[in-house]
Amino acid sequence: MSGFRTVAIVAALVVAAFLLALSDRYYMDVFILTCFYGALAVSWNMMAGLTGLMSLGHALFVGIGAYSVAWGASVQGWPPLVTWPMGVVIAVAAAAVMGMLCFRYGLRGYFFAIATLAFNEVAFFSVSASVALGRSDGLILPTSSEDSVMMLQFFDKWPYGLIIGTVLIATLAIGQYLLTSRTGYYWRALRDNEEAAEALGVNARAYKLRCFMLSAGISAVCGAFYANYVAFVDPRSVLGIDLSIQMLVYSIIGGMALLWGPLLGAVLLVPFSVLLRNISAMQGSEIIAYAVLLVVLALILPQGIAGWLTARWRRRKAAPRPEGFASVAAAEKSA
Amino acid sequence: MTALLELKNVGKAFGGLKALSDVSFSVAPDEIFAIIGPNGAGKTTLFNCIAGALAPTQGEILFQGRRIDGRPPHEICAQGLVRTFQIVKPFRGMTVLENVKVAAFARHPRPRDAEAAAHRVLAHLGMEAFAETDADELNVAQMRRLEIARALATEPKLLLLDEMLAGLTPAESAAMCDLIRALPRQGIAVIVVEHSIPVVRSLCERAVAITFGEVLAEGTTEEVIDDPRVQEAYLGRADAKVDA
Amino acid sequence: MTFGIFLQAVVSGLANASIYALIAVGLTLVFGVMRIINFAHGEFLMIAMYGGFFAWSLFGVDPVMAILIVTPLLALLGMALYGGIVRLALKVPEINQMAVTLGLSLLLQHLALVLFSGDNMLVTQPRSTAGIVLGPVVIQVTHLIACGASLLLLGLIYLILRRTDFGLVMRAVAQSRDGAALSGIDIASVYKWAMAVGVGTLGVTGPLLVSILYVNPHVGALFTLKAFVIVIVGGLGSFGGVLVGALIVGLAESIAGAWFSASIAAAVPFAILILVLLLRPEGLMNRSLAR
Amino acid sequence: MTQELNRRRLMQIAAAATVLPAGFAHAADPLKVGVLVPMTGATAGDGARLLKAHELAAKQINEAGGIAGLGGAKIELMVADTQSKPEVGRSEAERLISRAGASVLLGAWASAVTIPSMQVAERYRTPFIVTSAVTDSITEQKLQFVFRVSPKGSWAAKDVIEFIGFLRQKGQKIDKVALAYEDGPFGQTVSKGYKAGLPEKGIAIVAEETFRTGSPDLSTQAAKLKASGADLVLIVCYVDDESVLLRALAAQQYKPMVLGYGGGHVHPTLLKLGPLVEGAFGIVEWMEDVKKPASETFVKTYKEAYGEAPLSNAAQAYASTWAAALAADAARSREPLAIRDALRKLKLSSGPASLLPNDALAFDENGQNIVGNVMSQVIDGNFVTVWPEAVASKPVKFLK
Repeated sequence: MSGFRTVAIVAALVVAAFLLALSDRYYMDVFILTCFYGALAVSWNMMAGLTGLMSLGHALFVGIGAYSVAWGASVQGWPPLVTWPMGVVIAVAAAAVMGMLCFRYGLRGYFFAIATLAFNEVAFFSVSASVALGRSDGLILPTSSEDSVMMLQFFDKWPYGLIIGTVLIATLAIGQYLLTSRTGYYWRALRDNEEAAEALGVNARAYKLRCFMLSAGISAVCGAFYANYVAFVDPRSVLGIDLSIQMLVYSIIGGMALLWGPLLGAVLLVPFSVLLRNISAMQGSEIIAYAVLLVVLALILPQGIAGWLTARWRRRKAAPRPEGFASVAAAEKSA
Repeated sequence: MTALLELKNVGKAFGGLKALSDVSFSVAPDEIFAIIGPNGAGKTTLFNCIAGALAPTQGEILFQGRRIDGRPPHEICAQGLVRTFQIVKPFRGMTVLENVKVAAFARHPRPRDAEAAAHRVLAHLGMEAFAETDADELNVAQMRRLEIARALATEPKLLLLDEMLAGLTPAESAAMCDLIRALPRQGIAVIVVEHSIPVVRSLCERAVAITFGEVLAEGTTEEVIDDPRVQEAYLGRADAKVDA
Repeated sequence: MTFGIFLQAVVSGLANASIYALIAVGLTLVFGVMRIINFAHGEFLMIAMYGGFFAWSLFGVDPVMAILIVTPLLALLGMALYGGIVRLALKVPEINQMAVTLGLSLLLQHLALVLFSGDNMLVTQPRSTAGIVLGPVVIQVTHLIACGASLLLLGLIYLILRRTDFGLVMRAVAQSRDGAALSGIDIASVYKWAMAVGVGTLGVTGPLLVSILYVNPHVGALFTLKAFVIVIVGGLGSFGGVLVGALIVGLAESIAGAWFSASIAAAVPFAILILVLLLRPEGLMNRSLAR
Repeated sequence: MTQELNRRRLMQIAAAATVLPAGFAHAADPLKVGVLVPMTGATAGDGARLLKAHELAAKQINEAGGIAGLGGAKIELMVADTQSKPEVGRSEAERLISRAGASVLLGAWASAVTIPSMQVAERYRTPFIVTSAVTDSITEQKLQFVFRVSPKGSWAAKDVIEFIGFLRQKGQKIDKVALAYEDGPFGQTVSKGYKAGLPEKGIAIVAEETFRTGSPDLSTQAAKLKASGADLVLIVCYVDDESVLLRALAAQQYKPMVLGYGGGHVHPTLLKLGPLVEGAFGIVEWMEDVKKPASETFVKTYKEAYGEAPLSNAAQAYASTWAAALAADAARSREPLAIRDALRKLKLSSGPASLLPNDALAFDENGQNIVGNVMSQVIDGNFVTVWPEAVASKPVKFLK
């Protein structure tokens, strides 16, 4: 079960980073953003990298989570204890409906990507027109000067770091558990060859749906966290296509075949963009550097940094390659 | 004798185009059965109808007395009918063991059980040495063998093999034939779609010949192959192809 | 809403549709031939619009005439895009292809930001405010020119695809890459030319659009998604589909905009896309879904 | 957890220890002012202009010998790019305060970025001077550390009503008013104020048309506006879409009075439309020809420094920078809390910070500067201030 060992190592690193970040509020902020994007990218990649379903509309689920919390807090005065589960339930239900529609007609590849994008855009424009959800202005969560555990309001940053760090580790743990179970094998089989998987007893629609719903649920948790942390949501920041693209970018650069690949992407890129923002005064230089990196890596390193690292590691300790088929056949004959 | 698989007047039309019509035959629980016919006769369509990849537009398909026509492939697999693909379709992002494990999950939901079952199948097929190899790195013959390993791991009662010998060397073919021949003894009936008459003769007890989507002859392998209509349809066209 | 307004919405929808068709035709051509969706399509439109703008502001060239200069430049850019990036992108998985063109789109937007600043640039000519009155309906002259150009260009591409050897080769590759390669067609060169034509069409669109709208570094992105919607509604890779898709999206958006708020109208094309994907995933004008 | 508590106590002690020496900081230690502006994204051009004004103010302060109350300390601007994203703005506000040690923050252009950023400042008990965001709720949250130089978006309605009264007095017929706005954050906020305010004063809104940015054709909207027979069309959008709308109105041969909103309207690009915009009104927070001495000096120095005319948001950025420096001067401290208290007492009726069109730059108990707007008009191809008459540089020109 080397997968669990890897997750344990990653979790230990997350905890270590958290402890280090305790010394400085700004580091904690970077830690929090990294975990936020990391968890999102890992959940996105459960679909894209592990099950072969490329979604360009994942911001929809982040938005559902964020708006549930923001609307609940600012309009109804509901605490996160109510609104977090509410957001997750709505997001999972939305994913179920979208999935049933899309998978029924076997949409895949670009078609599935564009279909999810279309759902996202419909939601974006609907929220922009909805008075109850603050239209394009967004919703401000009420803040008070007192800390409140009930409303997830803290002056210190570490509680937020604790929450999102836990979300991230839980996401990885759930992911790893599923990967070693039947579900995970079925997902990867569907990614590699749907027709063959179905012939071997995989209920493609059910398993794709399950993946979609899980991924949407995790994204909604992240969205709910975002609303409590930033205390402000508007359509552009939580329903915009930029967010979905970010998940894709972290996954591509980190490596999509591995559960923790997208997290590596986020760990490298989130602080990288923070750093670039700090050292460079040129307009847009951060995004230019980022875009060049994306193009180059997507072209020359299709398996991502994590994939490249593990391939190297495997090659180093690779067992001698087994002999050809003829010798096996011969062995069988003699047996 | 109760038939394991029974086809009653199966037909399949794509739009106005009839690919199959009125196909009927049955397969017994312990035999190796062949579907033969020239290229484009509708063998693969028939195959896809049985395995659930396509839904027939007419007739019934019964497996162990239950209707399976129009059911999705995964349900058919769960009932004990599994297929392989002519163009191999390994899960390229997985190792050989993982490939087989996917199939073993059909009978063993717990990962540990599935893994043990997968190892048993690999050992049985003499592929244990490849367990940790990436499926992507196998050669054609090995991939064919992996197809069979995966199919067997679903613990089927009936195995559908689509052109398993295409592209293999004579030695590899012989090994594959031995493997297939041993299956009925393990309680697995086999249907092969095969092009090579000598192979069919040596492997199969009974056969059905189809051409233009219709049954031309059904019976023992010898009867079917020696049937003059089959000879004409099959060899005549084959000759024409050689000439072209 | 009076009937006159409705007619105006229809005319306005047609005007928009002709512009959308001009943008989408290149996208669908590239997809049809090489099965790649170019997320940076809008950025090439933006470049063409800057081309049209600078031809007018620096050299006083009328945008309609600027087409003659900008189109070959864009075609060259298309070839460079193929040689530099797309050629390599064809060897990586679909999702990486998406990442490559998305990255390119970001890159071009922000390079433009550095070069031209974020300000809007306008082409102002006497005809930019002129309108032709037809009963209850007014058509702006610049839109009429774009409509005409759109029909001409689409007709020209249709003829090229149907009547020339070049078009035949292109269609052969679109149908079967391997088959075409077996019959001795140089696939790489077909791809290069498809990209040149696909991006080159924007050389016609850009100067016309800049005289209607304005140009800034982010203007292209406004159209990329709409162009996707159009090509998928019409059927990816289908030439007639572009016309149908553009008409549906242009009209629906415009008529919805006359009734409801603009945000609702903006959601309409995407709602249509969802419907089409669910009811007829191969698109309205395609017979076979290219999987 | 106990370890954690110990840590925190330790940090508190450490923090307390650093407070004392700060009071005796060397005169050469600058006053650190964090500036949040968008330098990438769709509003990058605006961010660049804001920054020029901030830098001009800082240069003037420093060249005049720094901040006297701090022993001649210089002002140091620490600039952060918000990328027009709320979470980036928030994170950069965090960095400027906790890492870079900013005593006061200025920014952050768009409301969507300003809101989360100012909430960070509030929690850090560091003053945040909002330069140009217009969403009403910014100064309605009862926050203790947020100040705003710009007026509330909804106040535009009040000024428009007064201006309509003024025009009617001058014999203009304005019975019907129509509204056309971009259906995004900016248009929605301001139009909300119009829709609430105008009918209250008996001015009927006869049509309401919306569009999204980047629409190539607005003929339908133009036709509906024409059909409404409005005498005055209130437009709320950025200059790009306004040009498309004005062309569509012209093509319909419909020539109502138009009144555009804010920096999106009073923008040099609009003048490129030539005769089309002649006579068009605009409501804006500030104009370069506003008749105030501070304003005239600012325009002159800005043009000398950058070779272009400043826009209204530049004036606000300039005023906010001066306000921060003067508050620190009055407080004789770099301490955020002391600066906050000084900002509350600030009343600047002269000097560079008084360039905005009100009697004095001062913040009420909600931190809001009580400031109105001015009306501009395009006369002979230039924006000129025509109202209120006290600061107008030219009288209103009537076309009919």
